Amino acid sequence: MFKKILIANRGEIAIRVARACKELGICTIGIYSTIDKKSLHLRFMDEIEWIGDSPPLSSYLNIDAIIKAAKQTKCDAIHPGYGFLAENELFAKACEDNGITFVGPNSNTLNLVADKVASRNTVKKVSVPIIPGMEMTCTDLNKFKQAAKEVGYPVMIKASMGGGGKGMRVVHNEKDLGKSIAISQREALSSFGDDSIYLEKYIEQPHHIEFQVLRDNHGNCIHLFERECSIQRRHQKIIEETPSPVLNDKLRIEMGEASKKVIEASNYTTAGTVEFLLDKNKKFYFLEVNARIQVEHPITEMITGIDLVRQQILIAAGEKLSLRQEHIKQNGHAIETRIYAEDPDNNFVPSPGKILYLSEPQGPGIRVDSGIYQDWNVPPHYDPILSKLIIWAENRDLCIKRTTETLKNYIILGIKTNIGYLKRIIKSPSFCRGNYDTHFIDEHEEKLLPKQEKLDIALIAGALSKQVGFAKSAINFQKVSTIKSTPWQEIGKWEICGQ
Amino acid sequence: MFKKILIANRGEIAIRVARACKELGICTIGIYSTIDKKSLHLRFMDEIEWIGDSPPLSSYLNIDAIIKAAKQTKCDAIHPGYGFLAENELFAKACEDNGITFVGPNSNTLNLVADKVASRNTVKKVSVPIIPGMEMTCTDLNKFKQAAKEVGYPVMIKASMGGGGKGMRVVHNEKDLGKSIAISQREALSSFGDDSIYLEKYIEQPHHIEFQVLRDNHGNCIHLFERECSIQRRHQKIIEETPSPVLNDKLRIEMGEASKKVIEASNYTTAGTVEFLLDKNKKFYFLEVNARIQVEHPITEMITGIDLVRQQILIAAGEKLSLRQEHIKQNGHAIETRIYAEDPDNNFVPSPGKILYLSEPQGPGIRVDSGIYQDWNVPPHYDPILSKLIIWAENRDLCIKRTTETLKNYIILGIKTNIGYLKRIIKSPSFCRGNYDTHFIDEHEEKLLPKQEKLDIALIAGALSKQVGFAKSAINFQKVSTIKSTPWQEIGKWEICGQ
Amino acid sequence: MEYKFNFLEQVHKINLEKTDDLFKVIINDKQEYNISDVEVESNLISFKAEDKIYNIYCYSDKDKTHLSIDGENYILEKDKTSKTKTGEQQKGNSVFSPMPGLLVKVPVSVGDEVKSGITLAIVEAMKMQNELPSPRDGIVKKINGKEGEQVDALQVIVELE
Amino acid sequence: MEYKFNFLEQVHKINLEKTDDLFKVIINDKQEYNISDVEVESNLISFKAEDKIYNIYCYSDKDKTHLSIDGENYILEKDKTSKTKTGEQQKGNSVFSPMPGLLVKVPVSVGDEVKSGITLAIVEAMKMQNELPSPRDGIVKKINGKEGEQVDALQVIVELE
Repeated sequence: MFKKILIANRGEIAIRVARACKELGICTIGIYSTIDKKSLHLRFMDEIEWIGDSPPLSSYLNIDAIIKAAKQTKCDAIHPGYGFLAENELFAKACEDNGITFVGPNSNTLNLVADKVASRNTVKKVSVPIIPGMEMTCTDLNKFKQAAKEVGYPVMIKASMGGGGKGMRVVHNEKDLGKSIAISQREALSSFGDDSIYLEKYIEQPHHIEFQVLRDNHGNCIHLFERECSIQRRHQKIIEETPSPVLNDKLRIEMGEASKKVIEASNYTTAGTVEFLLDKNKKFYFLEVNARIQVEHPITEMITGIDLVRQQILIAAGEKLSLRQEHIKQNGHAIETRIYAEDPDNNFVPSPGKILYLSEPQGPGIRVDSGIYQDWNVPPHYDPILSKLIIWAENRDLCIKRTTETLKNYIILGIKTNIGYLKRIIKSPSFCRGNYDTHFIDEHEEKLLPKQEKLDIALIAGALSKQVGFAKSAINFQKVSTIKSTPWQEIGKWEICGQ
Repeated sequence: MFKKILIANRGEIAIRVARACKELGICTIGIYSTIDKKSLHLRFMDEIEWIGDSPPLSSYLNIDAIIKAAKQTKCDAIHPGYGFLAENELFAKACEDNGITFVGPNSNTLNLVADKVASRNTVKKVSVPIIPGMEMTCTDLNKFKQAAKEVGYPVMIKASMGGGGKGMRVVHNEKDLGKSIAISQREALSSFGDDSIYLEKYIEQPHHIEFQVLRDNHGNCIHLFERECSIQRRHQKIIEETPSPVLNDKLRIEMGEASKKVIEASNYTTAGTVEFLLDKNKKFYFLEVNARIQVEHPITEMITGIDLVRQQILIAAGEKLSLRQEHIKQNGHAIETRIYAEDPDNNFVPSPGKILYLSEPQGPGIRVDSGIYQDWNVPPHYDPILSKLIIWAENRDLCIKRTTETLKNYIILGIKTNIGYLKRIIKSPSFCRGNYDTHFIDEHEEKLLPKQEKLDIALIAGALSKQVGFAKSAINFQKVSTIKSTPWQEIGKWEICGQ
Repeated sequence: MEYKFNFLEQVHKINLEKTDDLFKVIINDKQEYNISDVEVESNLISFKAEDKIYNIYCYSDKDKTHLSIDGENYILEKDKTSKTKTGEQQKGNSVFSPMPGLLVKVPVSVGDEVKSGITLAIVEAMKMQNELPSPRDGIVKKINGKEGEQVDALQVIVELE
Repeated sequence: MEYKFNFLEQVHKINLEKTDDLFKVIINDKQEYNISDVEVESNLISFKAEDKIYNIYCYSDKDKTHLSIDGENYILEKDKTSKTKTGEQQKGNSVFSPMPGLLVKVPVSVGDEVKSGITLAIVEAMKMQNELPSPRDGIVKKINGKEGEQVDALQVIVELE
């Protein structure tokens, strides 16, 4: 087993990985950019290394600096988390060249699955259905035009190294193609350090359903069932659940087996995700392989009881998978809501800044994977994800109720967040019925606007807080002497001063 | 289903019950004593009622006041939680007389299971082994002496209405009997509002193992496996785990079936616990029925996935149990550690007072059932339980590691707690091997003392905090202008001032 | 006692009157509420309004009161009766960044004639690019900031003549 | 800079000397440490001591510094070099309650002759009864507090002659 792992990430996922390492007795090396000097993830590390200035390209995308830090601290492995360099073959290659184990598939496999065209050809061979599209990534507008014509509009432009909706654009006609390509390229470069993009037929009204797979270096492969990820805004998942409300057992088995075929055909190892689109006729298409641990991995952990990060590390260390397909069961229901620093009531403008008050929920069935703390300044340089709320319950109805109640008790003051927005989605009749596809957000845009129903109450609370804040400053001069025998009561008890 | 439930308790269990109610769409009525005006549990209630002064006898043990509150708020049911009036037949009777459903067994059953002698006779009839002891509760010292002689010293004195170690005393010889009886009576009265006590043969080196049972009004009965509760201090459980490291499958099935027999013979309904002692020869004895939801119920919830409080309410409402014995499985491992406001390094003196800083852990496999918040004053009038840390993991080893790491990240400053002490127990070789009985605490007293290994580090941190605290007050006068473009950074960033 | 708050560009007036254990509240001279059982504990304010209990998390700083009610946040701003310059600018003569971030692109130059709605600047924050459109037809008067530089929230990037 | 703390009745002296980015620390004139990478963020203080990182939660009030290190709490008290009266009392002439609670029983009366170790008072807090033993043989001089009353932490209950 590894002795030391460098965790090449920040925020909640760096903490998640650190936990798994500690439970395996592995020392954790954390890295940070200048602005992340006081970030929460560093508190979970045995050693920390500064790797560059705040912009991602200088730090978390800086392969040289990260490899240098790993060598300096004598790490035997690097866990890349998600985003940043997680699926970057150059990074995996740099690890390999320096004798450091990359916790993920090797650089050849990364290359194969990143090359969506090669990947498609591989998948085709094992008879898994694919979406029609371009046969290579390129920058030539004319080739894009031609490919779009062949598959027919609307089409989807995607970042080759992409994920999380970054660099993705739907294009409805040739006129918009050039502009969308430019934007996609810029976003792809800034998000993944690589501006390759490609084009694919756009499937309308689809469900986005993905399967979690584990495969070891010895050829053992299992899937851990699906995640329904159709609640997306601008191709960015924001709510995921498992089991999917639209799969039946037959389809579930078919898609699970297809996932394993894809993974095996790519000679993929460690943890990976096979993404599918499911159309309204319940026909599924292979979309892509996500060669990393995913943001939404916890819902799979909740219903299978398998620690995916632990498995990922065990496999990277060369161990044989001890799990067998027949032992993996779906137990209960899980929903993840992603808490973002953004303002849903104002076109989702990012909202970095200081967290003035924080109270995270806790209790039965509640898991919070968080990267924040009260008084911390959320920096503007990175992804707006603050934390993930993962709820488990015996069944979907209960899970929805529990998620709703829990979101009400997730308090972040100081910056704008999407908590209220998430609550409105979860409570919407379509979501409750399990009747939604990837267009849910667009179709419900109006209904998801804040109602400000409690504005009067807010105004009353605001006024009272001012009034009482005034009284509060007077508390030092006011002795409470009635309950003499309990001194702490004197400190804590005070009443609203009369006018 | 009920419309409104009054929750006749405080702290974490009141919150636990409120969550279950909300998920069932039931309105929650909270009660509070004078000193509990700002307690956390009130934040989870739809309505709140003051029921008396701070001492328990005036408030949480005040049957009239509670019934009055329930009638005033038009509740159709009362959930008693644990402790206080949870197993008080007079309280259950008062509910029945006022047309309010008591969420628990009816007063006749409570009377039967509270009367440990009648209970023993019932159990005898269905061929479940019992511990030899007195045939009735009484206050006559001579009868105690006689009974003690018959079963032989050491003997155990117990509160009839007891639980949680309150009122329990081991007596090794006749000389100490009188004094112990007096203490037990006082504690029993103050804890349960009833001073009946009785005597039983004391089984040496036993494991305390209990089985969770659910039974509906229609005669359907299931057990949800065991909880190992042998880590006790003064007969007060402090750490519980499931599965028990000492049971094998055969014994587990035998004891599970015995539990159901006991519950059925007592015509017991809702959720109950059948407690056994298991001696060193793996022979088990019926101890008593706990006619309430127990402090340690969450570990059963973690490994079975069944929400026990929800089931308890459903059954009280007359619903049929939808769970079948064959569907209940033990999945993974769970450990609960009880966080108390007490000073383990100073003879476990209670430590009420103000919580100056609080950071509760969170993440995969971590559940915190908490009744506290930062800045709250823990009152001296009630049980010192602050919260419960419940950890789930795939297996016992991992669960122990996760518990250890999580306790390290459970920060409560201002009052003394047993967190360090719990960590020392969990890390001890005997606990890790699963090799312990109810004498663990006594036998390891020396080893569990704090080592103060990090005293130098504490002194350094203390000195640095003073030094830096000085610098901190100067921050208002110091403008940080280097990174002009990120205003929040100016607020958050500051450096140690030079000397 | 009278309080004024700004919420979503509207001013709201709250009148608080204390009588024994009750507060009588009048909002915008219309809506009346009877408030009782007011409790405050560090960041929680709780009260009963028309028989319903509210537990509201609250943080007040100099200019803003941040509130969380049942999962929905409200930010009440101190009413500054005189209209802010920013508000003016937003409507007419300039484009500013709604949040701090990286100025990715300014596709116009001083002197350019621009149409309403055309992109005057692209700002990136938290990996999302935001195109800032021109509020009206006009001519570019001044550009503040260079591509690749950080910009503040509310910093004016392009001014129109 | 020199700091003194009282921990478990012992005084500890800490010398802090700052040189560039390092602190040189000497504890009780003996143990030396080199401390680097000191960071403070609200209630967390972190530093590197001899190549190991420590993240320590910390709350300081007037008299005490509360610390949590790897799950173990340390309370450092401000050193008050003159011995407190309480300390004296504990050793000799009286019995006091170690915590706030309910005075359940005082089984002695003024003028009673008592032996060392005999119970002078029973105080109940958080449902646990604590018997307070006489520190020595003596005669009861004064009893403060009645059965059934609340008592403060460190309140003297029984004084001996």
